[in-house]
Amino acid sequence: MIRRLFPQPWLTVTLILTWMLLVNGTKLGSLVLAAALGILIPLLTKAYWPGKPRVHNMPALLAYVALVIWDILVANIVVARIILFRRPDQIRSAFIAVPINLTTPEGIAVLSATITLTPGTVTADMSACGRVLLIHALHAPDPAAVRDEIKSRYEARLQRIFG
Amino acid sequence: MTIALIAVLPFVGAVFPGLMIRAGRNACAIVTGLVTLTALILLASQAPAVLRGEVVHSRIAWLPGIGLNADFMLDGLGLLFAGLILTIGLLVILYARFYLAARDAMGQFFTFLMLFQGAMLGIVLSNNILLLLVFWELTSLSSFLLIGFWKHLPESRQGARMALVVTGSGGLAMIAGLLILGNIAGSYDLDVILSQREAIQASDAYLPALILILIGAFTKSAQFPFHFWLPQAMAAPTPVSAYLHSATMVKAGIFLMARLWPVLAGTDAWFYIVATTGLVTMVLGAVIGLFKHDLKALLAYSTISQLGLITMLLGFGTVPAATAAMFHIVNHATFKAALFMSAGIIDHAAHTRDIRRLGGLRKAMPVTFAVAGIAALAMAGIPPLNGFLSKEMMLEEAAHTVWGGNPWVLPALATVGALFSVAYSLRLIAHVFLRRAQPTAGTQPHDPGLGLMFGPALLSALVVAIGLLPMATAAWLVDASASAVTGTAVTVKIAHWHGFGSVALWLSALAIAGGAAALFGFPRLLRLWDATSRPDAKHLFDVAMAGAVRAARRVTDGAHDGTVTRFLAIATVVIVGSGVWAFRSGTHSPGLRTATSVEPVAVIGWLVLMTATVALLFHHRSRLFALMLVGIIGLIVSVGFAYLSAPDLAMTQVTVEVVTVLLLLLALNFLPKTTPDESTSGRRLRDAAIAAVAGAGSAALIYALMMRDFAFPTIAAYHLENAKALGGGTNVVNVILVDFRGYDTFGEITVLGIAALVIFALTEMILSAGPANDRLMALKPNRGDAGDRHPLLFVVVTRMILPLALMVGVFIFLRGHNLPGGGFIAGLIVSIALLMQYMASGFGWTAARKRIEYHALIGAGLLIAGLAGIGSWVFGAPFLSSAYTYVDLWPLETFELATAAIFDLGVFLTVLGAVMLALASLSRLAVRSGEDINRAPYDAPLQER
Amino acid sequence: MNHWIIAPVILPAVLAPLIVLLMRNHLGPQRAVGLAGTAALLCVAVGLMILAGKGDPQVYHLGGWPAPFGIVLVLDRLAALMLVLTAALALIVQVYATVTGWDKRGQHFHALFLFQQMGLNGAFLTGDAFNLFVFFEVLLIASYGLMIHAGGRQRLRAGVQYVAFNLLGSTLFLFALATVYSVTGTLNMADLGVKVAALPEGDFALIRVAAVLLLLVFAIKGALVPLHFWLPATYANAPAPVAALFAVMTKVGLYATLRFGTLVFPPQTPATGSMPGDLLLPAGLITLIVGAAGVLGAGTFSRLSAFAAIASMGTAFVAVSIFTVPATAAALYYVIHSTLAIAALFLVCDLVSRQRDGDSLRHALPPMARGGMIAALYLVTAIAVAGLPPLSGFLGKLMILQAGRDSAALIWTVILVTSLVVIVGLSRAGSVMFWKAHEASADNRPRAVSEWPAVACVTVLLLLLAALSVFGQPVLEYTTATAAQLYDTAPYIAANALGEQVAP
Amino acid sequence: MTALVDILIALFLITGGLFGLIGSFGLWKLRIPMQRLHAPTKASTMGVGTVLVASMLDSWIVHGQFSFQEILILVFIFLTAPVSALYLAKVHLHLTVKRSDVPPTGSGSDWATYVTDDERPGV
Amino acid sequence: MIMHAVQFAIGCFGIGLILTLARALWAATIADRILALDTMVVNVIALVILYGILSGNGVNFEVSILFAMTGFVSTVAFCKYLLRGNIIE
Amino acid sequence: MTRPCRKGDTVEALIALAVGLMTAAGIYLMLRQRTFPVILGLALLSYAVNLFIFASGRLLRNAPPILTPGVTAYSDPLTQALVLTAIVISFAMTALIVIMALGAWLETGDDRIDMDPDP
Ligand code: NA
Ligand code: NA
Repeated sequence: MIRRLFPQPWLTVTLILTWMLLVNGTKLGSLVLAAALGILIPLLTKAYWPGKPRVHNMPALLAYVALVIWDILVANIVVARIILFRRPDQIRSAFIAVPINLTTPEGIAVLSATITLTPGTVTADMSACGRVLLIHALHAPDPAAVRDEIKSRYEARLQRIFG
Repeated sequence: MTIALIAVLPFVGAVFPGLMIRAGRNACAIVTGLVTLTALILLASQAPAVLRGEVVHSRIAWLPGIGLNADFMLDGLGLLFAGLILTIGLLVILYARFYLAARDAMGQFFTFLMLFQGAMLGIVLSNNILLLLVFWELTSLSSFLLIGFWKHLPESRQGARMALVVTGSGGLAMIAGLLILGNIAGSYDLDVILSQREAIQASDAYLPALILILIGAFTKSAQFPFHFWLPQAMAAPTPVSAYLHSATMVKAGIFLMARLWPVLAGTDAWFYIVATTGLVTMVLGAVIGLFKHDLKALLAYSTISQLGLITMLLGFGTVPAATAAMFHIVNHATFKAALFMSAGIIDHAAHTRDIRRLGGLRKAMPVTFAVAGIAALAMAGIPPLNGFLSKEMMLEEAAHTVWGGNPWVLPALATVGALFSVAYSLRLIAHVFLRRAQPTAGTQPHDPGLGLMFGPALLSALVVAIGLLPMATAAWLVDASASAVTGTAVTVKIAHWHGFGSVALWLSALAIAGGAAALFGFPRLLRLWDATSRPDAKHLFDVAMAGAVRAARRVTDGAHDGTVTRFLAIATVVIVGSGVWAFRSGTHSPGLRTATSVEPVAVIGWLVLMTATVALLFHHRSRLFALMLVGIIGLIVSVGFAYLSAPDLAMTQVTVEVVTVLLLLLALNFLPKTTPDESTSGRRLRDAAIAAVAGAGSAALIYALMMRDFAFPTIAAYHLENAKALGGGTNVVNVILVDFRGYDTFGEITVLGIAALVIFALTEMILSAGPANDRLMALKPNRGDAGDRHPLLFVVVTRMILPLALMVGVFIFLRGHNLPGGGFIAGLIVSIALLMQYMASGFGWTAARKRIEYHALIGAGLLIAGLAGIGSWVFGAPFLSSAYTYVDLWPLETFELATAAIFDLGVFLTVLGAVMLALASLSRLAVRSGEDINRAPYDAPLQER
Repeated sequence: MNHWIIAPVILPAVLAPLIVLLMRNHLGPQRAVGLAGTAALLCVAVGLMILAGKGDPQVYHLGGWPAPFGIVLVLDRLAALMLVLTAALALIVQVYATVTGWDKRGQHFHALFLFQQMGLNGAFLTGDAFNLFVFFEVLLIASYGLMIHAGGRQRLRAGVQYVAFNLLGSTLFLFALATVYSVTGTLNMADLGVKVAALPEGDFALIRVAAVLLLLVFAIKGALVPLHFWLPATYANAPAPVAALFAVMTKVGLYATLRFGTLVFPPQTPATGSMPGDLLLPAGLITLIVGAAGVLGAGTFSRLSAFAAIASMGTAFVAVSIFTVPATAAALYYVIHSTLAIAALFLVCDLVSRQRDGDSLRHALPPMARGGMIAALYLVTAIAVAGLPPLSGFLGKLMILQAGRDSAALIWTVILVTSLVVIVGLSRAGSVMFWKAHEASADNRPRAVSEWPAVACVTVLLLLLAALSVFGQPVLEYTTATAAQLYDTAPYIAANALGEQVAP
Repeated sequence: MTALVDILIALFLITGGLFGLIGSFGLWKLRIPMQRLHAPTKASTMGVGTVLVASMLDSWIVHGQFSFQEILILVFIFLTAPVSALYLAKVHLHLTVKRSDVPPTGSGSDWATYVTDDERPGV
Repeated sequence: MIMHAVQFAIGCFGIGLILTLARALWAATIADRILALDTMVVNVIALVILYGILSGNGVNFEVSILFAMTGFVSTVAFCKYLLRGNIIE
Repeated sequence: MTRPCRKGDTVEALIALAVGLMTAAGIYLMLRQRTFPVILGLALLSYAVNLFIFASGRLLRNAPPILTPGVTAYSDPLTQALVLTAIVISFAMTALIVIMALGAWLETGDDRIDMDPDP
């Protein structure tokens, strides 16, 4: 019953949060409406989200987000430096194949997004079987190191989160 | 009412032949005849009064607003003509019964004939010139139908058309003439008009009216130079020739001249135009007639000539001449109808009408010989037959008429005309009957039965009777009609002998002798005739016609050749030109508004916009790039809206923009990817010039408008003032959309809904069997295209965005009344979110999960919007009246409940349904073109848990 | 406020979505509801006509908002007349489309048909300039759908042209409306009448621009040369019943011209003066000439019919351009006539071409089954179209000639000469289609199709024309009263109750 | 305090502006198409993010009212940027990158972009 | 000070806007054009937000979020068109 | 915000020029021979006219017609509402002409907008 009413409880929470962001306030009335929408909308859209993504470790997810934000901040400066100061012919770009162990679509998606958002790398493609990501690194004199960092710094954490 | 009844009876009777033809040809003819007979009897019942000098009237108001009434009158002139029409009509019906072949559609024939009869009676009985016009044109029409009766013959069709064109155009001229006449007289009633001779002849408009009316009369009565249609009309069945083209219809012009004689005649203009035309026609017709080998053509030219004679008499403008004209009308009707019918008999019997192949019929067809011989002698004006009497009168009048100060011209030429009349009449008798049978003649001809013979025989008998006893048989009718024409009591004295002092006698003798001599020397004359080149009126007509048609085709095929780009160019030039003209022809005071200062950021945006627009002009042939540039332009325009205090506009613009781009991309998938470079530089220059002028015009206009203040306080002030208090919202734009001008929005979403329906219908059409579908099936899309239709990352992100976007949609919808947003933008946002879903996971997968038909969304949306409007009726308020209230409902804070929100919901649903239906329809085309339907949301083989 | 005034818009606006919502896959109910809807519209229109005949214009304040701030509908004699004309024609044409099966050759015919009527009725009723634009668009977009109904290559390509041309027209309309608003600050037509008349002289140039642009918009709709180019391809390629219905569409342009020319830019208004008439007269005359030439030169019957439609618009606009009560009365009479006559012509065209593979006039096609009957219908229709007596076309032209006597030399010459050209064109066409056909071999058996219901529809149209002729006087009286009402703008403006609160 | 906050906000704004400029500048500076992909997906995103934070701070501290809506924009941009980048990269792979420059997957199946419809199993 | 910073940022993003437009017009590959377009939208969003700070009203927030949403959709659509021809398959 | 400006230095002038250029470009594209550029041209024309309508209500910066206590100056809400209506309608029309052009192309394999003359 509860499962049927809340097919994706985290989505419901997110939506309620979103609504509060939208209306820019915390009035009770808004909360009631937000709750109603938070229940209604997942019911409407659940057909388009057939799998049941399960987050095993919520704190780990939050920690992951914090990590990524930090990485974005730091690495942006790196990229800015490359763009501004490095001579074009000194930029060592490379395609890197990164085999992955993640199996859930959400996990893979988050990993791909992370790779793109953290500066210096872009997820360029995935193998047809879904087990290898193609990464393009803006400046990677040592491609293997990049691959290893992705696997250790992000994928390992995500495996803990999405299982 | 009897008079009106007489005119109406044939029209009623026109219905019967068509119906009775199933009962047999006899029944058909009898009914037709009975109707005519009834009308004749009715006419006879009125005759005594008319002969006493009374004018019988019947009046029915029809369109008094324009002076057109069904007013009829019967006077002597009418009696003469109506009598002719009905009497000869009766004989023609009898004749036609036996003349028409079994394969001819007799019912149709008699129907047309009765239509004609009614129209003709209408002309002669009208007491209203507009009514007369009505009947006048009807005779042209029915004549057209009757000439074209043998529709398989090209000459019938051509003859019919020519007759229609000539008499029709005359009729149109006459409309103008009669309208002018009516304007001068202040009435279209003949009574009134005929009493205003002085006013009419003194008017400046007299001459144009006269000329226009005469064009009508001359065309109808085949007067030179409009005579050429009549010989062509001989393609009609002979009863038609006898009836319309000799006895009655061609005399309509004569009738009109006679009818208006009291007010139009008597001026120099009248004399010189009418008498001269008549004279020329008489001579010319007679000369040409002599050399015609087709029996009916000879008769046609003789008719032209005789009509010329009558016209000339009317043109003299004197009472005796008019009287003679009346008498000749009667005589001509009798002998010419008899001759035409005889010609038809000969044609039937000998299977040819070619005089050169005829001969010796005196023995083979003695009765016909007698009948036709008498009629032809009358036509020649041989005493004591009736033709002699009237021709004598004509020569007498001609002899006393001075033309252009010269007393000889008229009598001389009239005698020439008479001479040739004698010649062709004698030729007819001699060549057809008297000379030996020609070797080329095929079958053995013989006299027909009584059915065919009765009509001509009776007419020939009349020829003789009138000839012998004119005072007893015809004088009363001539008196009555001549009195009616001239407006003075006429008592005619018709005699065979006026003594040797009569000029006419000598002229007559001269004509007969000369005619006989001409016949004697005919072969030599014929050679001479054949050797002279002369303008052929028919040929000239055909050339003119062909030229007109060619010119017309230049209009249809040349100017309207489907080159819409030229049409648009013309339209643009006209629009800009008119606008400039309108501006320059009015006073303009420059605006005094303070301009808005500009900030650098605005200049940057403006530069981007201008650059992108110019770039679009140069790169438009690369379609994808062009689309991107349009996207940039749209983006900047919407930022501009935001910058200039129009957030609602910005939101609408940008969302509509992206949907449009998606739509165009979907279409571009099938269309060519580039536009070929096919304009010449000249053309590009032309288009650029047009575009530049249009652009300059619009820029100047908006600048002039922006820089001035409104001339009056705007209605928008009211909207700003009352949006909150009366409309319950603070977003005034939204309050206008759903309330002040909700009706506009209602129409607008209807447009959107219809567009989607049409797109759907068109998709169905393309997908159903046909060349489009074949082309679709033949397309092999995606060969060599990249793989990965549905990348996993996109799919997962879309899953997260969809609920968020729905949330945003609801938010935008709910707050729209007070802050930027509303049903329309919300509908677009939700559409875009759904479209994203389609793009991410594909058509098949997404459509399979769709719960509601988009059709239903549109229908429901429009209905909800409509019903929200209708709902106000319950409260006695007008359509789309709104109400709002504040509701306190724990635990919610006070919120507003407005009926306008229901209307906005309708807007939302319609927009959503329409956008989705439109794009889904386009996607279906791609599915049809051989795409496989995806069953998984993404291509990577991962397991969803 | 009388709610019936809005019924001609609401009824189709509700029925059409209902059809889409509930019966989009069932032709039978579609037909039933569609026809019933149109019949009901006719009844409503007749009722409104009676209502309008009783006196001054009646105003419907939408949403209860006072004019000029909200949108109003105004029912006057002219509006009522156009409503009745539209509904009557629509009913006949819709029955024709149903009995001939035209309606099942594509999707959504009846819904679009109702929407088309909604657009037309809305345009005739509205008293608001921008709302006129909106309903122009409603009727246009429905017409796009109807025009390409049943598909086909030529039809689609012609459809694209039609839409493209009209999009230019719609854009122009917006330019014009923005200019109008920008000068006067109002959109209500009655208010515009008041404001334009009171404009300071410095605004004359700009309002003249607006007036001209508006006239051009209406000229596009009314197919006035040189803005008529969209019409031949559109009408000739549209399904015949649709083309027949379109006969009333061009009249929207004429209606709007009349409305604006009498209410907003009447001859006595200083800013625009006689400008509308000065522009319309030559345009109308040239239109008439082009239309007539087209009738003579057309290569197919359908194109001939299209050019006949253009010619009829020319004639009507000539009458409108005179801007006097008798001339306008004549114009309106002629509008009724020409709408029915042109519609009949297109239906006859359909009767002809459905038995043959085409409707060429350049070479003869085999004879038709019941060719005599069809020929007779053609004959009567041609008489009507050519303006020959005794049918109403002749009477209408007589009225126009009488009303145009002040510039007789020009108007009369053009009208009469073009009449002749049209007569020639129609007689040539008829001769080829019905007479020359018998020259062709008879063993070419025509397709046997049951035509009686279709023939009956055409006959009804022709009977209406006959009635228009026989009862010319009462009709002329109505149109005269209508014209008089148009030129007496005070009651119209008063009925709008500008600036006053609306009594519920 | 206010001055400090002002400085902070100004710092955010200046940083944002610079990042935004660098992102757009990278489009011109970088030579190889795939390299150019990095500039805007990072720097511009970063730039607009910083500006959004500044805006939030501004309305919170300067105008005294919370404005969280910016977070939503931020979330949206960060959610979508990887997808845009992925698609752009795929376009490069498909149209400009030499096949030989891309390393093998090492997993038996090719990169998804290179698997045409004909080769895809189950089609 | 904030206002000056805002003006500075506006200047940066403004120049960025011009740079991206120029890139869209003169691009080596079609993907570069799309990329430039995408970046342009981001710049525009920044400008809208900055202008909001400058003028002190927040109504343009919704405009920004719509720009973000539509910019994304068009970028993906253009790419998908280039990759597959059909953007909804 | 307003100060006396030179003629070429005003938002009004910029808007007028933008309207003019977009109109011109729209017309130029509308006169091309293929359906696609014609459609683009019509779209551009509709941008131009939307801006025209909008500007015809006069320009006012930082004055969105959202009623706010204490604020008295608002930009003209009516023209904005009119533009909204016009945008929607022109979207509907564009969508329709796009699919019609596509249908014509599929039917005939020809995307020229000019037709061959009738027989
Ligand atoms: Na809104
Ligand atoms: Na139209």
